[in-house]
Amino acid sequence: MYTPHTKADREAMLKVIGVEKVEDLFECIPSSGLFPDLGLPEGLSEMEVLSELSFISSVNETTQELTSFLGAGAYNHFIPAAVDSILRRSEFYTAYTPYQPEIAQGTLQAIFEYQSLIAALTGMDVCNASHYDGATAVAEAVNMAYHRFRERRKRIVLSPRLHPHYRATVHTYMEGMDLEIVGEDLEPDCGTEELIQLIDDNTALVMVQYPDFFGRIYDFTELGKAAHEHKALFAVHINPIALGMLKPPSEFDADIVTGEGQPLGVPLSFGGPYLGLFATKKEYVRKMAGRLAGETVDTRGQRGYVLTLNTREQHIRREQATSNICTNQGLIALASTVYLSLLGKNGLQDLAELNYHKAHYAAEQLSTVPGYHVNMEVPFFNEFVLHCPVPAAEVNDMLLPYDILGGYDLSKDYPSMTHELLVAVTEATDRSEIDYLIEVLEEESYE
Amino acid sequence: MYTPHTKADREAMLKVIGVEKVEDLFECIPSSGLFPDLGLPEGLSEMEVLSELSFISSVNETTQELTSFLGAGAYNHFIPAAVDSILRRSEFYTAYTPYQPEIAQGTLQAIFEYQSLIAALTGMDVCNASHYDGATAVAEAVNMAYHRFRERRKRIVLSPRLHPHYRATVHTYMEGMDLEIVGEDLEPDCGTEELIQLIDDNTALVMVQYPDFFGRIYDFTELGKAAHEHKALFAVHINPIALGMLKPPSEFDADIVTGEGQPLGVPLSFGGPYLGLFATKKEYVRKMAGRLAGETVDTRGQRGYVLTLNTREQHIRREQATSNICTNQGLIALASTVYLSLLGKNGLQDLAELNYHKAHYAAEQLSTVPGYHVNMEVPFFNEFVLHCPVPAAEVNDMLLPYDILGGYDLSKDYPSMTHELLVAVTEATDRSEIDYLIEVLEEESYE
Amino acid sequence: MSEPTIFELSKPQRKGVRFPRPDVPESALPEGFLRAELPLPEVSENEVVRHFTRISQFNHAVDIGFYPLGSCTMKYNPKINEETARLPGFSQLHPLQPEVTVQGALGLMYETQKWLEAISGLDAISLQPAAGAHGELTGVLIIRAYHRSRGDNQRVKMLVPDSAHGTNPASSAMSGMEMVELPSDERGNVDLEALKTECDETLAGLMITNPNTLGLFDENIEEASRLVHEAGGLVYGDGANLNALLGICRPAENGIDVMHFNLHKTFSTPHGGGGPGSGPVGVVEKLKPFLPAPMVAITKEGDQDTPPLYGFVTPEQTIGRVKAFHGHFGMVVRAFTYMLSLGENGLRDVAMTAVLNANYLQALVKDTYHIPYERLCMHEFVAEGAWDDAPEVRALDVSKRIIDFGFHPPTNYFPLIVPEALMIEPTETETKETLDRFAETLIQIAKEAREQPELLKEAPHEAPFGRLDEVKAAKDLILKTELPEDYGK
Amino acid sequence: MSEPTIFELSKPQRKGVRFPRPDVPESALPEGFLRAELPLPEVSENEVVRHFTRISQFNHAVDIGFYPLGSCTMKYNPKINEETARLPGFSQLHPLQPEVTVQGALGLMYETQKWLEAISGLDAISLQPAAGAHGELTGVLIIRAYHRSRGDNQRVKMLVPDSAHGTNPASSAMSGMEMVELPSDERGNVDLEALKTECDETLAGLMITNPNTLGLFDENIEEASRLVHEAGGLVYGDGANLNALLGICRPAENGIDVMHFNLHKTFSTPHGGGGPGSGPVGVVEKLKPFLPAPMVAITKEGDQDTPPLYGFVTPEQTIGRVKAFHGHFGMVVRAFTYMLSLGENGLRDVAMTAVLNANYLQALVKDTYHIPYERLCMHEFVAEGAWDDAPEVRALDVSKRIIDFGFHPPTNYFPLIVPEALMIEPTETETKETLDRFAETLIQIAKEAREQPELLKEAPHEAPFGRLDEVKAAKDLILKTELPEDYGK
Ligand SMILES: Cc1ncc(COP(=O)(O)O)c(C=O)c1O
Ligand SMILES: Cc1ncc(COP(=O)(O)O)c(C=O)c1O
Repeated sequence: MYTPHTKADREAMLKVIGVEKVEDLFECIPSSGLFPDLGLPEGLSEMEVLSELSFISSVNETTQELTSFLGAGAYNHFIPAAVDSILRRSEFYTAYTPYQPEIAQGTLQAIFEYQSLIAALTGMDVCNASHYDGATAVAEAVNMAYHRFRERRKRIVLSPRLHPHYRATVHTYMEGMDLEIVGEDLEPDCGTEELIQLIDDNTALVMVQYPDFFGRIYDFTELGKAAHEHKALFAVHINPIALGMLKPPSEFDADIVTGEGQPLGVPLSFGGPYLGLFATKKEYVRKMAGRLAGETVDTRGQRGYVLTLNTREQHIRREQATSNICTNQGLIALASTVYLSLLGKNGLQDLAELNYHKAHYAAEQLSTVPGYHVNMEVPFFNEFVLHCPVPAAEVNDMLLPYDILGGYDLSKDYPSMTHELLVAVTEATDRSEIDYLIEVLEEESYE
Repeated sequence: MYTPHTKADREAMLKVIGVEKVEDLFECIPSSGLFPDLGLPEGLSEMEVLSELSFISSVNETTQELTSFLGAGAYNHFIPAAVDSILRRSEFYTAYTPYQPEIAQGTLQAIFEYQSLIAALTGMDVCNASHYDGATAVAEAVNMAYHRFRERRKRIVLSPRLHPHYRATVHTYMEGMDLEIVGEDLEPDCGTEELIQLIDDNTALVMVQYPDFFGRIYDFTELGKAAHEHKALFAVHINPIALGMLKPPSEFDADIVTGEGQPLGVPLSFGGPYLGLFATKKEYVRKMAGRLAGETVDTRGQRGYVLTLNTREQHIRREQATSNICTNQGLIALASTVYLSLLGKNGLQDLAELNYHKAHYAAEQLSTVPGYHVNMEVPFFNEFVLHCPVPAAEVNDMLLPYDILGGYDLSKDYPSMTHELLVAVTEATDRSEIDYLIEVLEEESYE
Repeated sequence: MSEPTIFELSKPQRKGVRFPRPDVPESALPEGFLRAELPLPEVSENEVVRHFTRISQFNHAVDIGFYPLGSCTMKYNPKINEETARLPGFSQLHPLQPEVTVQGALGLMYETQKWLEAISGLDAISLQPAAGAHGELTGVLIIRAYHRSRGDNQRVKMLVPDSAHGTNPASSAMSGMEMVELPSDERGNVDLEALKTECDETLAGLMITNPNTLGLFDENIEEASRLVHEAGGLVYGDGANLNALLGICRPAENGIDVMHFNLHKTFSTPHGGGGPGSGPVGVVEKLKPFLPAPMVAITKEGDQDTPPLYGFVTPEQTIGRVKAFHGHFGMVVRAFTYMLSLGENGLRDVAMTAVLNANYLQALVKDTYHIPYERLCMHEFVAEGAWDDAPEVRALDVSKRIIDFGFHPPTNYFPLIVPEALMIEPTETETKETLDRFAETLIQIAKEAREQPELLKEAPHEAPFGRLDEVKAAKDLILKTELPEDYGK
Repeated sequence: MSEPTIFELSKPQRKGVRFPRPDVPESALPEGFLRAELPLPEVSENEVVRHFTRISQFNHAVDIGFYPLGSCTMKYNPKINEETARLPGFSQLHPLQPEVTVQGALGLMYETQKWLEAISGLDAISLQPAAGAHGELTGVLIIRAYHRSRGDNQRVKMLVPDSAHGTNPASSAMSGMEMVELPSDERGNVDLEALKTECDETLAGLMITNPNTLGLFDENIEEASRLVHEAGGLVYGDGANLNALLGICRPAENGIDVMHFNLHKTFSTPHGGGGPGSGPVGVVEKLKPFLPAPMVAITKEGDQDTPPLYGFVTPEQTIGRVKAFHGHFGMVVRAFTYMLSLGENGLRDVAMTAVLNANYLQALVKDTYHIPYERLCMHEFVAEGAWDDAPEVRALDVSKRIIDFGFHPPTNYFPLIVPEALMIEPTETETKETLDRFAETLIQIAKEAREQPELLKEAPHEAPFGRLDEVKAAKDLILKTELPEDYGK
């Protein structure tokens, strides 16, 4: 299909190689299974493929067609058109890792700017060129902390309100390391004091989410202090949009900041590809995994960028490397770079506040529906826990025929939270959608 | 919205200019109507604009959603994804006419290749860089012929099966020229002999369509000869897809070839922007309107291209210019260039034959429906006239609730053809869509 | 640097895009009508994409840098416009669909007409014309039809100032009018005395560009209109420079009877390397019946519960069709998107900033480049690119040297009334920093013109191509790739 | 050439994209939690777009020209894939939507699993891993879990050939395994004797790349697998080089138990300047229970009238999650589009042409560049970029000089077992003409290496940038734009 040779080409080439037919090139392969019948269909023309894929896609119901209050780690935000118009430049998307900096300054400068923007947003010193997603960034934070203490400290304190998928990923990643992972079994509603009590001198890392999985905003100053008192590292997982208004985690003296970058101009796309943000303090830069672009000059005196500190990486250090990451989320990091550049300081701040106001409006309105309740005591950002009069799954089932995705059923991860729905509201949620939800809930009252 | 100045910028700039406020720059304007209230709404954010436009667009029913047999000068063809991916390159779409060839070789080479491709397809010597659409290309052909004879020959012979919109456009364009336009009132079914009889020594141009407005294919050899016997010019308007299989009009000794380029990779877009193809013989190149790219070399010996023969154009000749065209259809010409490059010789031929076979299948099947009839005697390409048992408008009205666009009601342009529908079938029409149409017609039988 | 043509990349049997085999029985092909050869290139998709991607990089463009091409309003083309125009609900509509199936599209066209009316003060708009020149032809034909409808068949004289764009005289001529050129006065306005002498019973109208091509608001516009109207003529406004007037004043109030808009200038639709444009025409009440067909109107008023029904209508005394179907809809969607984004205040801000930018740039360079008509300018200004003490250097050389600094040169040699013209239109989307750098560049080049003129004569040095031999191109007249005899057999 | 950073383009109060004012009452912001400064740049949309457009042109890319970066399979990325992945029905799905609302997406994932099974001969596929290395970690964790499930806790030794990619040893180490390096034999195959000595009861498995990183089909693969299996170990296949084997042979039939696929290599999803990739993992029957969660399965069989119901399931003894949600769905859509386009024969044609191209290129240059393991190669080959009679020149210099001819250099210094390695993978989408030009270039450079070595040492000459100072970068460690104190206040 995409192979260009004519018959004459093929013959001329075989002659140069000195074999008779292309099949002869495979003679070193055990002949038993050679040229198997795969039982796959014939290829389709582009026109047929598009029509097939359009059909498949039309079977799905999208977040545009539905009224969606789903968040829980992936958010429906507006993406300015300029983002995709840059991503579609094939100089970016059909290049690979910038191994040859002389012909990859576009990619390298974009990475450098990405590092700069994420560092500025989080308040950290350095940021790597990305991890696969929020979950793997968190796992790499644990991995980094573990190696930081030369594998001697075995305790990892994780907040129960760190995204359940992230915690699960930590377990998978660290399975072979014999760690003691604690904190997850605390009451979902526990305070930071309870986490503080778990920190000891065997603790490598204390990690929380900000805003947390329930959307809540806590002050982690004391927690950071407590971790540092035990010389443990302190890590904070962030929602980058929230940092448009909230104090950066550097103010809690975080050693590592991770984040899910999807809200920064990346489509929901059924869960991926997303973007793992990872930043740390300068002192830990050599412990950090992932690629890094650094500023330098070329032979002509021009400012330019190269991948630097490669000696940390697997292709040099091999089994001594802390992480195996190679291909990362380059293009998605570029999306977030363009997105942050377009919004800029004021845009991101306005956006964060808009999310905040909409979520609070929704929470207040929901609290007025008989049987429903939102705890407004603890500050929250664009997501909150809705206590329902019946099991959350029932509410969701009831809402679906109205084309409403009510939220995330928390009992899936927190067995005690049977009646709790995690509701997300962003700038993409119209007031009328919120009002529609309220209307339906009132109509379908359980009282 | 898209203006970048900060307050400080603005103040510094005003100072340099030496006025106090921006309003002062407009003091030369009669103060009566200055800074009027336009009664227009406030601007919207990108997010709101997108949602508004998405809503408006969703009110329409598209040719994808409907089963469409509409053609009549605009055709629903498949467009390979690579076409738009090139058009989206802002080096192309945010540039203008290549006035400075040193920094416009991308555009210039593309025009040169466009000229080459259209010349190759039509068999003509030269092709200009485009007219607005098929209709204006036809009007410019008439205009060129008229000027070719120094405005002395006043008769223009137009086939009644030249697209009605094109003939109407000729009338509008030439309104001030006192021409005698004949042929249109012949029977819609007339033969070329009847056109031949209209040609005299006062005739500047004889013009036909190929395939004609009814989709039919005629041999115009005799007609071309007849025109030339009277020293008149002979022009043929073509459908470029049909030329994937049909003899090029050069074989009829056409002096001018025009065409509607929309089928070459241009979306239907409710009628525009489309693409006016215009080619002629080398001897008439100086009479032809529109831009032309010509090959040359630069000071470094590199092959390159420039706009050439500018002295024909309005910016040099002003009121002596034959045409006033300035902005043309650059990007659409690029679309057709990429499209033809992608399909190439075999692709275009396969496509033409595919259209042919599908249309013939549809015609044959339709002929089996009681009361309906298609004349299969005269060869046709991808469009044909369906004789219906009741007025065509009634058939269309009956089909619409089935989400079928039956075709173009010919009585709109040919009052005698009350029961005739012009039906187009392209590669984008699935066999199942044809069968569905037949099924509905059989069910809703008028017999 | 140079790249083979697509024909040179070809090799017999190579394939790009393919189509499915017929899903219907095959019919006999029409013997005697089939072509023997089809001399098109045969290239793989990969090579086609590379080819066009590579040559694209030879271009300067708005998205690459500053593009102060006077009279062309090379403003930023917002990316959201490109998205809305590609929504399937717009791009996949056949122009002949029943009106009930395209109410969204018709409504959008109707609204665009209303916005343009509000902006111009005119009473009705046709979206049909495909570009500025097409709008001019349409407008002049309307003027002609108006006079004829009143039996004023002798009104065939169209006055066109000497500063006008070439399309103005060409459009008059094309419509069968007689063109008479009017001089400009010493302030760059239309010369009222000369105008008066032409105001007789053969006067069809005046074509005027305001702001004019010197970038100046014609201070005589109202008086000129009055004179023309008094003499029974009509005033045509070339709206190419409307960017200066959005929300500042309404051309109809200055006496304009017919005007075209350039959606590809004022309303941010992209220039596409030469087009497509879109050139809607607006008219005052009395000219409405003559507008080209079809137009969009409300064919059934709506009420609280039902939206209005939109449809196409034909004005009673229409000049007819000026093209097939109904205008460059795709461009109208982009312009409408832009207008909605800006709103009333945004539109006014466009004009104010465009004028601010032009005056700022003029102020920075006016001591170095002679400005023949020095006044506060509107959205652009015209400078002379030549100096007595640099006799070898011409405006073209200045332009070519500008290329070396990463900018697109200004428009050269237009308007014709300014010798060695450099027509500079910065537009409102440029930053002060860009304007400062451009001014510095111009000042440096003026210095080089005296001290190192060869730097200018041999420029550009930094572009992918050096100066191209235009004489050779016109002499050799190679207008297509010449193919070998057996190509495509 | 160089371009300011986005921070340097900033000016306080400038705005790019804006958001609407709240359409709800505003709530009090959480005092004490608000940040004092937000040091982000402030740039207009026009300037942002220009900035990224301009820097993009500094890049070489597949769409610009030949990119024979060994081990990376830089094939053409079909444009249709980019369209299908952007269909709203795919791009606008939340990962946690109820399964009934995403049956199309789940069905597509299921079908992709089936295609990959058919291609590899493996029995089950997880689409979760995000890239090749991620797939490796997943696979090694599966091997570990398998042994532990059988009480074989002592099986912690993972054998990795010395020719392996760095991710292989790193992945073993990350999973807590002990890595033992295996030498290669004189034909570039895994050394069977060395392997035998490691086959004891601590053996967890062997990680093997086939074709290996020399571009050679490992002739010992079946014997090696047999030995490992006999010793109770499992064989992990690094599928990075699967492009050579599509429809040629099935890795499972050579004894592979676990393997990852690189959708961003073999299945044409774009490399994105470094990612995202997608690294599905396939396993034989007995390893199915250990696959990461969740996987897509048919949860209710369909019949003639109703399609099957797809849903997520958790394998019983799953190693758990390896990331959030369920894989790089956007990449899966692209790969599925590609597979549908090619079909069975098209896939086979890919492998045959990739191998033909590599052998052709190898044949053209092998007299000029030493090929340490000279055999018929598969999809790539490794040459040495150094000569005894050109002592100053290193492979890096050859690579930099290649840039001057408009090509991307091969992979340098990998595999480690070849000194001064140039690893060349042309891929199947390149024309003979391109391969010929590249071979000529390599031959010319070999000549220059002797005659004008400084041409190589100082290369590139024609790129937008000269060689960059890597030592300085590592020393200064400037990893972000340093901002003035008051930035963003
Ligand atoms: C002043 C003026 N009038 C008319 C035109 C013609 O407009 P168009 O090129 O859209 O036909 C132009 C084009 O540049 C112009 O500058
Ligand atoms: C042989 C081989 N194995 C593994 C990998 C790692 O794959 P990824 O970069 O997708 O993580 C690579 C990457 O280039 C490779 O070449």
